[in-house]
Amino acid sequence: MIRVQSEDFDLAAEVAAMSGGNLAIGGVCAFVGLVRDFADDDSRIKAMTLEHYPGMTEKALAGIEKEANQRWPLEASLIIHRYGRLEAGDRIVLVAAASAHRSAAFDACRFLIDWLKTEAPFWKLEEAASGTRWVEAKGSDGEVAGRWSRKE
Amino acid sequence: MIRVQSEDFDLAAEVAAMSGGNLAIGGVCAFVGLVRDFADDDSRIKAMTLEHYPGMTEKALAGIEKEANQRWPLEASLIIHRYGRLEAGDRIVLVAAASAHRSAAFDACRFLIDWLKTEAPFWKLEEAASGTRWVEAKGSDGEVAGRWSRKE
Amino acid sequence: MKLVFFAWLREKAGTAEVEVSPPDTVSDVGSLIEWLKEQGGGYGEAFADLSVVRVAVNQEHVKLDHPVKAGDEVAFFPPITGG
Amino acid sequence: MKLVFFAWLREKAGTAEVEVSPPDTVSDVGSLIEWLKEQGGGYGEAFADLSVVRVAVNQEHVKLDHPVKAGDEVAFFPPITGG
Repeated sequence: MIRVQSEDFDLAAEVAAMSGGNLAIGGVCAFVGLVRDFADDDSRIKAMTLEHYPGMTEKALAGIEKEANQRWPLEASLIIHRYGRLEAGDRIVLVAAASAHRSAAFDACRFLIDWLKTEAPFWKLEEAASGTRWVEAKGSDGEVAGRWSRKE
Repeated sequence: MIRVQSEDFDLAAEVAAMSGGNLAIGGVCAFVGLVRDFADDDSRIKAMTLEHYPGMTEKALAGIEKEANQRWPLEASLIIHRYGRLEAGDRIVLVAAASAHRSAAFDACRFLIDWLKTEAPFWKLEEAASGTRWVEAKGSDGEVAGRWSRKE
Repeated sequence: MKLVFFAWLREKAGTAEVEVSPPDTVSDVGSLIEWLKEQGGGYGEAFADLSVVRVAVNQEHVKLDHPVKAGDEVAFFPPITGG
Repeated sequence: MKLVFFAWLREKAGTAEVEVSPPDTVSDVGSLIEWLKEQGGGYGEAFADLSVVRVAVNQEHVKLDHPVKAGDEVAFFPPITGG
């Protein structure tokens, strides 16, 4: 399941809703991304605003989730990404994968967040004491996602 | 933090308690292990009883957590393992790691569960229709944990 | 053809969304960008460094040689920074 | 010396915990096991296949050549299956 929303989410409720009642699940791996209070250059951050591309965001997330389910034997998967203004400490994103075996759950969960970071159209505008600034993409995100590329 | 308990746990509350207020955390990776309704040989399982070695269990878990914190720059880590009788669908274990960066959170979380599976003294007694049976260790768990061995 | 802009590309272009009717010589994303720069406004600044411009046509990531035609939704944005 | 047994080793040994005073010839885990087998009871069956027996001395995983002495807590159990 994918969801794009401005509201916060409850980790336990979301994981329970995703996996509840499926007794084939042996493990759930979940990753929660949070707003840190410092930028990549170590300057202080009070808050940020996440802009996204409605329509394409949902399409990209659904595509990433589908790809994960094709690569691993998952019993359930979940992507929730927030948009709008978020303060330091707030939750930004939740990705989770459930499988009979922990290895698939871990690998799929990591794939979901790695790919989301290069495929899903979100942009962060940071609020520092000196003003606002668009976050620059990290080259390392592309490299990390590249690791998952299929060898055709 | 480590905890060995018979009671269930709430994923969201535990992760919030572990990471709450630490604004240096950019990501939390959590893994929850659940009781499946089938055994490794595909026979049906109704429930299981987890026996452990009080004293050594806490010592082993504390050692695993300490090792993870030495290997990765973690802001917080958590291991909760239950014992006693658990039914299919019940939560068995929660491991979680929080870091400024997602890569450390993922790697440390996986290390925690991989090592726990070969170091922490727990034994599962499965209840099938045909009676009870001690679960046999999987050779693959030792191999997986072996991947983490330090090259001296 | 509908153009949409996000993040600092939206700020530099001075618009979030605009309908355009480029001439027939505009056949792909690259020639669309060249044509937009000729139209003036904030487009020159928005497209000054194409190494930091990403493009989607009909909500799929594409490269500069991807064809564009009437009716398409073409989006311009910086490298993404979500998650 | 305190011996503790877990899982099917506890069931086969017929005891969860027992105090023993082995002779001085028992210097390591291996010789302790041999001595226990000579004592009869369920120990023969418990230690029939040492490839599936794991040992901890004072709550640390050890091998069969690990020394044991008076006052130690020696635990016998199958390969662990937690998590």
